[in-house]
Amino acid sequence: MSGNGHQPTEGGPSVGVPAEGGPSVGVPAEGEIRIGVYVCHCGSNIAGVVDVVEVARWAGEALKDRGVVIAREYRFMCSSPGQDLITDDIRDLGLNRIVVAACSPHLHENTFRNATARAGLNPYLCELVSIREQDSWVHTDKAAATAKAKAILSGGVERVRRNTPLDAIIVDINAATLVVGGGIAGIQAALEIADAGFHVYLVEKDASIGGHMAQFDKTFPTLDCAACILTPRMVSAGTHPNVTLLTWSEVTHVDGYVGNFTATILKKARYVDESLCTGCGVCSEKCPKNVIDEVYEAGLGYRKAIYTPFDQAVPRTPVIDRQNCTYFEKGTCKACEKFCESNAIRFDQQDEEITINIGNIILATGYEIFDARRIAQYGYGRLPNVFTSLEFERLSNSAGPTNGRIVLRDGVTEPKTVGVIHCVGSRDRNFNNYCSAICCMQSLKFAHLVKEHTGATVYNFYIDMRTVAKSYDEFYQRVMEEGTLFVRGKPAEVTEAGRLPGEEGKLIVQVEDTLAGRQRRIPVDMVVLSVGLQPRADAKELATRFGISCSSDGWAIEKHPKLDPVATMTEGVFIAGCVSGPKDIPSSVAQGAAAAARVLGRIQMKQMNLEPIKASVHADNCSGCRICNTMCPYNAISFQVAAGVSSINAAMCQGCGTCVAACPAGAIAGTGFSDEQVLAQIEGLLKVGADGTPLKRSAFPEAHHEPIEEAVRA
Amino acid sequence: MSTQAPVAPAPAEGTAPATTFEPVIIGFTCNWCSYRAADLAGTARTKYPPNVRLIRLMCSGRLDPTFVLKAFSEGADAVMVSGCHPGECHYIEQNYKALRRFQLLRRTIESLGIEPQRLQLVWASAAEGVRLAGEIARVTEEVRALGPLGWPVGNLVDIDDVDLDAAWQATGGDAGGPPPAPGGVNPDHAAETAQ
Amino acid sequence: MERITIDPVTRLEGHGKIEIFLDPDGEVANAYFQIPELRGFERFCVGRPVEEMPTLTNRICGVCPEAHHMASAKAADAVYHVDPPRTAKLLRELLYSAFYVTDHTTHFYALGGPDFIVGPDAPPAERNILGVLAKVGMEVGGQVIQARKQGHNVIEMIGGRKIHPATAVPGGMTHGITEEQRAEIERIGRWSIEFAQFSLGIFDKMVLGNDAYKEMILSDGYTHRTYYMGLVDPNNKGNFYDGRVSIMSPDGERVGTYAPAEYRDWIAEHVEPWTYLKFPYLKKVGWKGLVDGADSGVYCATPLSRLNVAEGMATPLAQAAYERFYDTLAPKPESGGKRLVHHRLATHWARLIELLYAAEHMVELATDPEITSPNIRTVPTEKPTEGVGTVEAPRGTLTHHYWTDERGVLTAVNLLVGTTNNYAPMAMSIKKAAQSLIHKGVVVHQGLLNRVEMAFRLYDPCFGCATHSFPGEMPLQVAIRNSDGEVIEVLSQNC
Amino acid sequence: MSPTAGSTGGANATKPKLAIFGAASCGGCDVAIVNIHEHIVDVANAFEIVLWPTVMDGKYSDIETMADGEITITLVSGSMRTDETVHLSKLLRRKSKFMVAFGSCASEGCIPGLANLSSRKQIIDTAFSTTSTDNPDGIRPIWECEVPEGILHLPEFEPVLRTLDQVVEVDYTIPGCPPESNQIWAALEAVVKALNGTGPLPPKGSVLGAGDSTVCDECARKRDVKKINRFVRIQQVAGFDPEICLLEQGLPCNGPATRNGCGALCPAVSAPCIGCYGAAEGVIDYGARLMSAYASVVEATTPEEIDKVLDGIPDPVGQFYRFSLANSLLRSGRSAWQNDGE
Repeated sequence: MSGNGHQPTEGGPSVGVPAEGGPSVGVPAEGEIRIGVYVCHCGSNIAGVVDVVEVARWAGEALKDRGVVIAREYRFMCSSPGQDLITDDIRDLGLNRIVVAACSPHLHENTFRNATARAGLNPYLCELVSIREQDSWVHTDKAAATAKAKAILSGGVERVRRNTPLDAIIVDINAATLVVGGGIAGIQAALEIADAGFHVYLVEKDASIGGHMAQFDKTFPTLDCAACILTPRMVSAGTHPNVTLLTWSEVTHVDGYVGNFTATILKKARYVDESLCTGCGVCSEKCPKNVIDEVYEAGLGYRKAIYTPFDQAVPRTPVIDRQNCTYFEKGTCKACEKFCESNAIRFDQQDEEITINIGNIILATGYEIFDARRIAQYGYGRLPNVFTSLEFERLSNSAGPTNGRIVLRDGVTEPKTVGVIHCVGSRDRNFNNYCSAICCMQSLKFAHLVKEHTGATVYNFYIDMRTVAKSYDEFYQRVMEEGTLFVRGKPAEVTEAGRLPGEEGKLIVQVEDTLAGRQRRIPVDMVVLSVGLQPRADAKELATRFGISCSSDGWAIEKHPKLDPVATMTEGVFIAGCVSGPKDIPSSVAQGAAAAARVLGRIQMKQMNLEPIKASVHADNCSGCRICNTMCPYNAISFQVAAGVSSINAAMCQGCGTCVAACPAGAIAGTGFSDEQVLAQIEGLLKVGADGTPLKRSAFPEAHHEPIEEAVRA
Repeated sequence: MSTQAPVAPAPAEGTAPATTFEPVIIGFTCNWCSYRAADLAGTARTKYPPNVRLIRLMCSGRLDPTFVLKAFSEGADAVMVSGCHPGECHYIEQNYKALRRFQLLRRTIESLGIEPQRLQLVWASAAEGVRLAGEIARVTEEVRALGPLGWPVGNLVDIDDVDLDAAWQATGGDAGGPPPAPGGVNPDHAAETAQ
Repeated sequence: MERITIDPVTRLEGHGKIEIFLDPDGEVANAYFQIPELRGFERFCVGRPVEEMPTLTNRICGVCPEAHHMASAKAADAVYHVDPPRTAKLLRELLYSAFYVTDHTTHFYALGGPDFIVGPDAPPAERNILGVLAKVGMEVGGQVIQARKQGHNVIEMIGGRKIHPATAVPGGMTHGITEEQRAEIERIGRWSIEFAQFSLGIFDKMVLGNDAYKEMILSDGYTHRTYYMGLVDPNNKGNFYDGRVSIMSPDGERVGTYAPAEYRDWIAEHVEPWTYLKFPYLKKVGWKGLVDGADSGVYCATPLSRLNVAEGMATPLAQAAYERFYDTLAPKPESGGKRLVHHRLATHWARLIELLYAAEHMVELATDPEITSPNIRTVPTEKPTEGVGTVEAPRGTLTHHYWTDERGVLTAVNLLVGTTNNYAPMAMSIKKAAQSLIHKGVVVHQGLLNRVEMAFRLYDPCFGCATHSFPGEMPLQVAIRNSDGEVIEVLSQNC
Repeated sequence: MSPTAGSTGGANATKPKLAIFGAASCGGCDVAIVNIHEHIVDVANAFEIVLWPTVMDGKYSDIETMADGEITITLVSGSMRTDETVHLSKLLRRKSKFMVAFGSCASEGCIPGLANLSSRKQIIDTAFSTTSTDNPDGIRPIWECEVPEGILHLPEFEPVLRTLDQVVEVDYTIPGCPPESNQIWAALEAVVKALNGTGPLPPKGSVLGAGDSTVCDECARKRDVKKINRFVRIQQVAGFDPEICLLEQGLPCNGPATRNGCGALCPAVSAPCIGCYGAAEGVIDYGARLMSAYASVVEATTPEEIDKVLDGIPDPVGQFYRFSLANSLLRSGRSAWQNDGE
């Protein structure tokens, strides 16, 4: 049903038929502005509250002197007959500006721009103003809503008068791609692109690719061995002809814009010549210096001063840990050099800088685990038998420090009772509000592994059990059937202060069992903290380096959280895996592939159109004051010393307009949202008062009477 | 009528007696956050007073203080500037520039006799439709309480009954006076002279 | 009642207008001199930071911005209780002396000169600078233009700009001068000394050599016995930039000498509803209306006044001219002891003596060893409060008085501006001129014009200062109306 | 200069007529014109000067009797402060082909435009109740004042000071307080050329005698990227590096927003540009531009830090609208129009 009982006449022009005087057909006179206004009912979505018929009538009459030649209302402007109204009028009435009053530009701006273009008019001469999301859907007072619709329309009309034809900016796409981060997401992305026949630079800061997944033993819910499924991928990444693997390396600087980036990569010295090293591993064997492995073994095991992080590492080439190498400390030893048959050791090797040109970038830099020490009452770091999930992964890993034996810190005793605490550092106002997504499943996996390896009693302390993905809940059922005990409640503390019989020598988990509705003290031998995921410490610097934005937490922000989850606001920079938030392995892999698909799409296009919403400097008006030079986070603004003026690289410009607003000389113009357009829209919006009548204005006071006669004569 | 019941209890809107002053407020929104928040409020049918009229900018960093002063000079009772939360700008850090300009502009309009509450800054992410609606309601009520600003009309050049063209002819001047500005003078907008 | 309106052409600018009312017998009943303009600096300077005042108050007057710049800077120094380095003071005074040279030169040749050199009865068409040049020769004209040009160059060298200088700030100056500039300024100074002497020569030859003029100078119509005001140094010698304000009674008695900050004990401003300009008067004597004599608080502050309050000039050549001035016009002292000249037309002569002093002083300053020192700023350390700054503007003693909050932002402003001092005397001169020339309703038109404009011009009125609106000099136009107020005749000429 | 022959006919009839008229002004503009020195003769040759009160004769009645548009060019300096100046500006507009807003007062209100921060009553009350004013009865000027002999008229003080273009249509603007003399001659020369057909007539609305950029363009100081973490007031430091941009040294210099043409005289003597040449080409509101520029380069992120830096500008409205308040978008403070005081 439409507003005020008006029945819209389907298709045909209802009101404001061509303004008398104005030519009914044909091309507009030079400079003449001829605007067509189209008010959408959106069924009853708009017409139910806004009197669209009245709005169209008003526009046809009140805005005639503002260039409105025709004003129509129609049931669904986005329908093809609706769009035809526009295209026909452009042809028949010689319209050169279009204003559609309907839904949000974010829905249908392109629809109407395309319709405009089909009729041979530049699409940017069409404006879509929202009288649905911003009016009919949020107001109930019909009169007020109709008045507001008139104001919004008036604003659109004034704005469109100042619109100028714009052409998309075209740039070439370099087919090479940079993937940052050698975890499973990055590896997946790299392989997808490489397999498609395009070159990839895969940069990893550690000595080997593989990421966190390489540290795991089993993966939920299928319990297949992480190494078994990951290693083949690592190897093909390491051997793929289209992949240049750059481990022990970091991206230090990025320049350029979509299709044409330049990245500077710091390749840290390994002190081993990769071209000669066979990866036999004898150097590590002979190295006399044992070092606690904080990274791969999570501090539970040892490595040598020259080492490959783990057996399946890719590449096999070891690195010398300069801080702990006896030679670098004392200038003697060189055991590795002595025993290396291929003479690959290079103590004099230096860091080197590599510069590469690429067209697109995929960031798959992953996450860090929450530092359990921050929750003192759980005693991690103080109570020896409190472990983190990562430590447990290593304990349970057959290739781990205990060869898969789950034991207490003493390295021998098997636990009889184990408590697994969920949501450590997650869903907690004091630390991270968000859910880390993987902890529930990982905790269930731990429970299962403890049972399997030790037969111990396992308690899982959880707030809510979240097992949302395929076969996840089945796994939950299975673990329950295996006899794991589930206590719903967030433990208040873990203590060794036993006071009841049976508590001495144990860790006591103090928890309110919210199902039983009582406080419980549960003695266990081992506590596993299922710590959450958090952004890498350097996430913010990373974001700045690549010109993307991240939330206050530090997770990278997607171009659209639902509709464009692997793209960012910066053209040509994509994200995959945990860099944008906690994810399990399947999602990370899916995102790696998705990002790769986006990049491949770009590569296939060879060229790309950029939105022509750009800023540009009028050199004649620029005084070279350099106020604008610090305005651009994308480094699109540079100062031309010779000419003494600033200039803007259109392709790098993202169109935010901050420099336009900052220029004290008014020398920077911004297309799409020019001063003229915005100021005109302000005027338009304020031509209509709250009651729909013209806004009432007073004049500045003036002297009461004209000067006396003799003053004039003399 | 919209097909479903309002999701939120309607604020003051409509309930106020006809005599109450209805402020007209201009709201500047950022394309990526607050404008989307407004869309979301709409999709969720979250009701708020109809007094705020929104203008979409790409970023709150685009906000030129000229826009705000223009709005006041054109009769707006208040101006609401909104953008992404600090640290969440889609253009990385531009909303900090908006914040600085806002702070300075607010000092200046205060010394011009405009109550600071007539210029408000609201952060709203794309997800905060309800928050935005609430802020609009709050600002509207604050301004309603302040009463109208009603800045007088400027730039009315009163040239009496003088017919300049006649004056030209009278003295053999070529009609029309000085040649028009390049690109054609746009009579109805001062900004046209820009560039 | 018949009314005569003497209506300046600058009526166009809303500047000054004279209304003469005749009684039924056609005798002058009263004459009103109105200043119909106000800009309100006292109001809108409130809220501004004190360091801006030297440039803001420049805009009070484009004819003597240097005077306001200096008075304001001195007031700002006082607000911060800071004493600028000696070099800064020297620079300010040097700029100020150069300004005096240009200003006095312009007035004598373009404005005052015509009366004497061309002659008061010459047709208006010739009574202007061109007429003067015709009389004294074109090359003098070149020198006049050069004097102005050079003066403005010095002002720009020190002040940054030819008009509305920018360099005086609380605690000193923003920038100094180079040795090259100093040398050039010294050269200009020496040139100016000769030019001043040459000008005095012209005055001797053309004016004092002409008995008719002498008679006119001494005539009663141009004589007022009022109090006199001016700045003097510790030796009671005249000074433009600094010193104490001294008051001389019409009888040659030194009524008192006070520090500028005490001005309110000595001066008050009377208000009339028919004009925008206030009438300053001596508080201790009191406001008796527009009358002269020892009982009336009316005083005058002009070159003549400054000579009258001073015991002499601080430079040798000017001192000699000073003595000659009094030997010629006031051989014997007043009862009070000091020799005084009350003949207003002698102001022109006094102005030339000041021109000579300014030129000599320029050279003194330009040759001071410290003038090029880089030490030109003292950074204030004390909390800003209140301060008064006074200089001698060419058209009278100029005082700026500021009050600030602890941030140095102005909370109140009082301005006592040069020309204002002479508002009352000018009004008196006008009335006197009218009375002496209008009898039984018969108006000696041309004479009236001449007399009135000459009465005016000697004060070199600058109502730009006074009302913060009246620029430069004041052309006159007399409209004579019959009793119905219709204009029956219009006479006009420039002063 | 010779006084005008009759304004109609005569030998001068063929020469274009020039009028120079000062409204509420300080006279600096007139002095600046005189300071074109020898060129003043060229002006006298090129034009028949029908009106220049502060320098030569002229009869108001002559203007009255002229035909509409008879004066070729009228230069108006000064602002619209009384009903009389408003009225006379309208008359001159009627009589002139080209109306030129000459100098800051006429084009943007200049320093006296700051009066628009107060009401007419506040301005007059202040002027007539200063500490040294002897005014026990609180006398104020009266537009029509009765004196024993009759009625005296004073032009009425306008509640809001206006610029020339807010009163009449203006063809050209020559900015500056005052305009630099070399620029004055350049502008007049252009018009002269146009009139005798040897040059193009500038488009209506043009700004003459100035550049299209801002003062930095002419400033010799070295400029780098701007990062301001503190604004200093000129008396707070002993001096500034003569080589480096004053704004970068923390001194609020208006150069970046102020139209060029003056030759950057003030920064050259370590004084900040105070903005007398007005806004750059196409800029609608000078103050808004400068505010935006300053704020953009302030190095602070929290409201508290930002405020701390901004405290270095104790008088924002004075800093940003020193010369241009009267022709800014808002034109005045609220009290100027809200409580006229009467």
